[in-house]
Amino acid sequence: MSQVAVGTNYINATKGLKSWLTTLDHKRIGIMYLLFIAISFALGGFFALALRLELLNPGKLLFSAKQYNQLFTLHGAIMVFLFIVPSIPASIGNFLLPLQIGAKDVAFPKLNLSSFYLYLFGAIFCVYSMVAGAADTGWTFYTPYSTTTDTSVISMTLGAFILGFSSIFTGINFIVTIHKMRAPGMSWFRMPLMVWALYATAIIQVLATPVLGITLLLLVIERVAGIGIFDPALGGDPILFQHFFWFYSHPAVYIMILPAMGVMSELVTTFSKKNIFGYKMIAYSSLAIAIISFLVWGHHLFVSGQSDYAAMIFSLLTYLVAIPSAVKVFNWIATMYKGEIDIKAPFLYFLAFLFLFCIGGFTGIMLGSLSLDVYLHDTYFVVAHFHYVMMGGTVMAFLGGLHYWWPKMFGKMYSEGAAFVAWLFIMVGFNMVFFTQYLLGTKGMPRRYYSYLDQFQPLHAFSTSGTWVLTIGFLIMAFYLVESLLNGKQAPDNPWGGLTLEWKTQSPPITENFLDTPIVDSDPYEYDKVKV
Amino acid sequence: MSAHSHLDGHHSHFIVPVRYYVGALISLLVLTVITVVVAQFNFGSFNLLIAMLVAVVKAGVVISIFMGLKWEKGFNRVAFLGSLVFLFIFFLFVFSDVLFRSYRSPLEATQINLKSPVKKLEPGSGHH
Amino acid sequence: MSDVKNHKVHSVAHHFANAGHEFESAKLGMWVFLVTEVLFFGALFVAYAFLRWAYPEMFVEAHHLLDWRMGGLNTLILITSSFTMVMAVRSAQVNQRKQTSAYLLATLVCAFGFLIVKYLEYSAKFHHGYLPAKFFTGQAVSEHIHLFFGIYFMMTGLHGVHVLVGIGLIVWLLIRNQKGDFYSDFFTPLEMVGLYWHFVDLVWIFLFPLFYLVG
Amino acid sequence: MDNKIVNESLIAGKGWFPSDVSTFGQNVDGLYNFILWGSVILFIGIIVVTTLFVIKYRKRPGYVQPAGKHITHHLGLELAWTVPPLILALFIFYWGFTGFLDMSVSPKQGEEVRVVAKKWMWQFEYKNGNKALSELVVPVNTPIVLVMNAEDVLHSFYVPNLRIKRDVIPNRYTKVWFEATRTGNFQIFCTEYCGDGHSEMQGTVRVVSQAEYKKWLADGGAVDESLPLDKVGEKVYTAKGCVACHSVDGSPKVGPSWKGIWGTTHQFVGGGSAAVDENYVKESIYDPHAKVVQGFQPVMPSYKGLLNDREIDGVIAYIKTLK
Repeated sequence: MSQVAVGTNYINATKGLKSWLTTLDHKRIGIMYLLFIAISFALGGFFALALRLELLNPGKLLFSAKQYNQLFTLHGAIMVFLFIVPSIPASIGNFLLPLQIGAKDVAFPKLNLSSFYLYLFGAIFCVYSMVAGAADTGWTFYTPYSTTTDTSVISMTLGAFILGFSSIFTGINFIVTIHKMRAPGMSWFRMPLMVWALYATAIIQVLATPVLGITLLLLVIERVAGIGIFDPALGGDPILFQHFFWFYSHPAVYIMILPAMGVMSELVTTFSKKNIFGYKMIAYSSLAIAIISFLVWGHHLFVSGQSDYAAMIFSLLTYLVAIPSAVKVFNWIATMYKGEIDIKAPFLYFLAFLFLFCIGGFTGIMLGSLSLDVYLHDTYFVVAHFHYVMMGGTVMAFLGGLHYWWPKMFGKMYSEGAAFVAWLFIMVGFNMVFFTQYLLGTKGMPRRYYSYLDQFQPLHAFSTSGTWVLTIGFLIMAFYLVESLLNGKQAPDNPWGGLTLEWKTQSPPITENFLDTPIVDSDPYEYDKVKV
Repeated sequence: MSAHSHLDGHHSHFIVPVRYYVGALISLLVLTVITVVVAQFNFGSFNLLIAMLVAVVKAGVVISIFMGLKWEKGFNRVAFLGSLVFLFIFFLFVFSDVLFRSYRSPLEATQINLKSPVKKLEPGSGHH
Repeated sequence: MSDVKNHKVHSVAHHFANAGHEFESAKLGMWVFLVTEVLFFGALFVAYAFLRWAYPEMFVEAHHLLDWRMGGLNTLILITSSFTMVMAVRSAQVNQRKQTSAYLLATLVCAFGFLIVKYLEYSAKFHHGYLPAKFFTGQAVSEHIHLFFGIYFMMTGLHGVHVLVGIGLIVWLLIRNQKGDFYSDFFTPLEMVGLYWHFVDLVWIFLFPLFYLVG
Repeated sequence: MDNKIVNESLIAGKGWFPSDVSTFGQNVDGLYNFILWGSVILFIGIIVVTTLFVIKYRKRPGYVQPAGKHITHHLGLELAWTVPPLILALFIFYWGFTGFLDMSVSPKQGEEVRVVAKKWMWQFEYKNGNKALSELVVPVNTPIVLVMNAEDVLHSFYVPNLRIKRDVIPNRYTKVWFEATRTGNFQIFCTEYCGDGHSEMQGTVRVVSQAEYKKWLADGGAVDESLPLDKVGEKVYTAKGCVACHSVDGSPKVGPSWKGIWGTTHQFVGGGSAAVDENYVKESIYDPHAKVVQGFQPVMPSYKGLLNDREIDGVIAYIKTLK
């Protein structure tokens, strides 16, 4: 048993900047990630605002074509590598995983801290690329454009390469933590579904990210020495690059969405006060998604000139990966049945996720079908689709999780009223921006266009105006969250009536997480047996 | 309650007898010699097959004896062998594309009646 | 038979239940790390397979430019080093500290031997201009031969970097062993580096025939 | 994007998509509508059920959560929402796959046209040696096979009204085929990101009658002799792709604007300067890299063999008019 003075927690246990920079506490590392992920999101969002502004009219408004290309490259690369891939696992996941399984820390705390510093180190490369003639390749770095353009591709690629290792080390840490650090009695099927989701995510991180690493390394050396594997001028094959790239980047989509689905499972049970419907189905579907996600990357290459056989296989398998996702959605809805639904801010984001992710999913079915994809590929339809899944899915879940665990992280409550207003702005703004882009895509508007035909202007202008509404929503959120840190009401240990282990310790938790190692003797969501 | 069997405090390591290691060393050295000798003869496309077979056997020896996977249990095995499965998937799907796309097909080139669009590398000139 | 008299007693990190728990966790972590390494090198093998498939005649021509005796020698060196490495771990398991150091030293000698041979090979290629396309000045005995040397330098170079990292790790082990850190109840770092070193050996076992033997 | 040939509006069309003039549209548009309406029905179902649950079971004064053990699984229900979606998905796969096969397998009797894509223009070459830039002239109701490759980076050939798209790759040929079902002008886009001029890399498919096509093939698509020179130049400016990189309103694009440059002096990369006159313009068209204006990249391809003398005279005359 640990001896802890009353009022001590992981935040005030030790003081000073140095105590944070050298901390091995998973909670502090999670919070530091959170800070830098928020900064990255703001930066990526700023670029998005700028490039949408440029698209207000056809032709030049503020930026040249080259600057516009750099803007969308930076927006994509920052949002993917610095924000969304680490968003839920590295920040919320780091904070939460040991708490949810009743452990004192992750298995390798020093590795965890080095992951964080690798993240910072990679971020520095990306920022350097930004000031030293930003890359204009798009975040996909397709060859041979990326091997021939004169912008600073190498620093951006090296940045992504290093960020990849940060992600790999987080994945290794989580796998070992989940295998070896569970509290007594916490069998695999007593783990919260968030832990299952993080586990499935970690599997993908460990298996897919090395291939991205080698791909980016090959690209760097291609530029430096001309290895020629991806360069058609030297006898190489640009389609091979696309295979390499998407072998990581398609599973990476599930690195982004799986933890989000984990958050959803937590939110729906807690705010419906209901045991989850289909626990095993949800747990297994996470694993199924993780594995099948490796078999579908070729659906990014339907018109690229890959063989028709490959296209056929990839399309077929793409439909198989859609099923487990659909199963999860149905399970969440069934969970609400006969519950006691408390519509608080986190639950609002649950609803937002459900609404937006379904739209993203249905349009994904269109893109997965071969003949239809030929028409829609590389149009705004694709842009809208992945923003609905990534932003409408992952970001909404991230915000839901942030609001849900905020009291646990900081011991402070935020204003529910302000949260509702921000949510409203975000929902309206998001749909203004991106639903419009579905329409643009069906009309045949190609993506990554600096200028466009006059007839597309009304839709583009409407989409751009939506970005401002969206921005207002995020500004309100930033304001009330910071406000809560300063003047927020003290949070109780369990403000929402959650049953998982993190709610059984104080808010914020002590450095060692629990006074005594918890002993688990029940399933995670037995709301019918336990009354909170 | 298998989840917390690590809490029972028991800690002992299985020590592998030296003869395993010596045996592995000898077989690896012998296999290396075999693969080198075989490569001196031309068996056509079988050369690759033989070389790869020998390499796989050697890899098996290193993995099971030196790395001790033979005595390893449960997940460590699944993890490592699983990685090979995923690597195979990568290989298989990439080749499901390249093998069937008539890449640089001579037939196609004559149909279209065009020279290869690849620039020839001049001897001694280097590229770019 | 134990020559360990006053080793340091290893203290288990606070979040583990006991030394066994700690060891098993570290080992699982190492295996998962090796999984990432398999995919890391594996992707390069896929690239190799692609090039070989696309330019089969060029590979036959090009592989004659490599010296199989050098590659073969390096194979024997690495296999031996794998053996000495595993013996170093075993010696620690039975509390033979001096033997552990001796075996580690032998491994180190092998590693340097490997790099010296590699250096000789590389300098010959540099001399003849057999390099990736941007620096290729050699005689183009076959069209696209720069691709062969591109992938050759990429794969053996990355492998060489792994050897270098391994050397650093083994030196670190030697120092710790001299300080008396390892004994029958604690040899986790030895075991981990050992796994890593065998993996480096494993990669070479495939690189050798693919580049030096079958063109 | 002024001064472009006005292509048939992409917005026009009965459904969501632009009007269909292809043989693939039935499959593609039908599939789109099927998935769309199926999704709308399912989506409304999901939203209605969710809304009902949220209203009916929301926490409120006087509401008591139904007691009893919670249902945590129901095999029938789980099968019901797993198996039918799977069957539906496989059906959709099959539908898309058959359509895709039609697109991939080009008919043997098709009329072949070579397409070369480069930054940032489309070049078409016919069997009889005719060359055209940015404008693909094809006969109606005839299968056309495009054999494409790129000279620099990846591009993608996209004609929305024809429902076709295919990447164009250096070091390899890709093929795409279509059969236009009526005459008209239709928009070509490049849809694989290719750099600064990506969004300007456009063109037109001009579908004409068989008779008109034969005539066009015979006279090599020459510009009408009766046109005055500056009008010839204006036509060349849009039809041959100059518009992708040179503006006529003074704003710099990939290349210098043409507005008001006549008679001025251009400063070149690496020193030197020259007045913009007839010889300079002609040299810039034939050998663009000989003199590169400061602040621009040497990216323009040579138009040697692509423009005849009258067309070059036309361009010169046209530039003179841009004050």
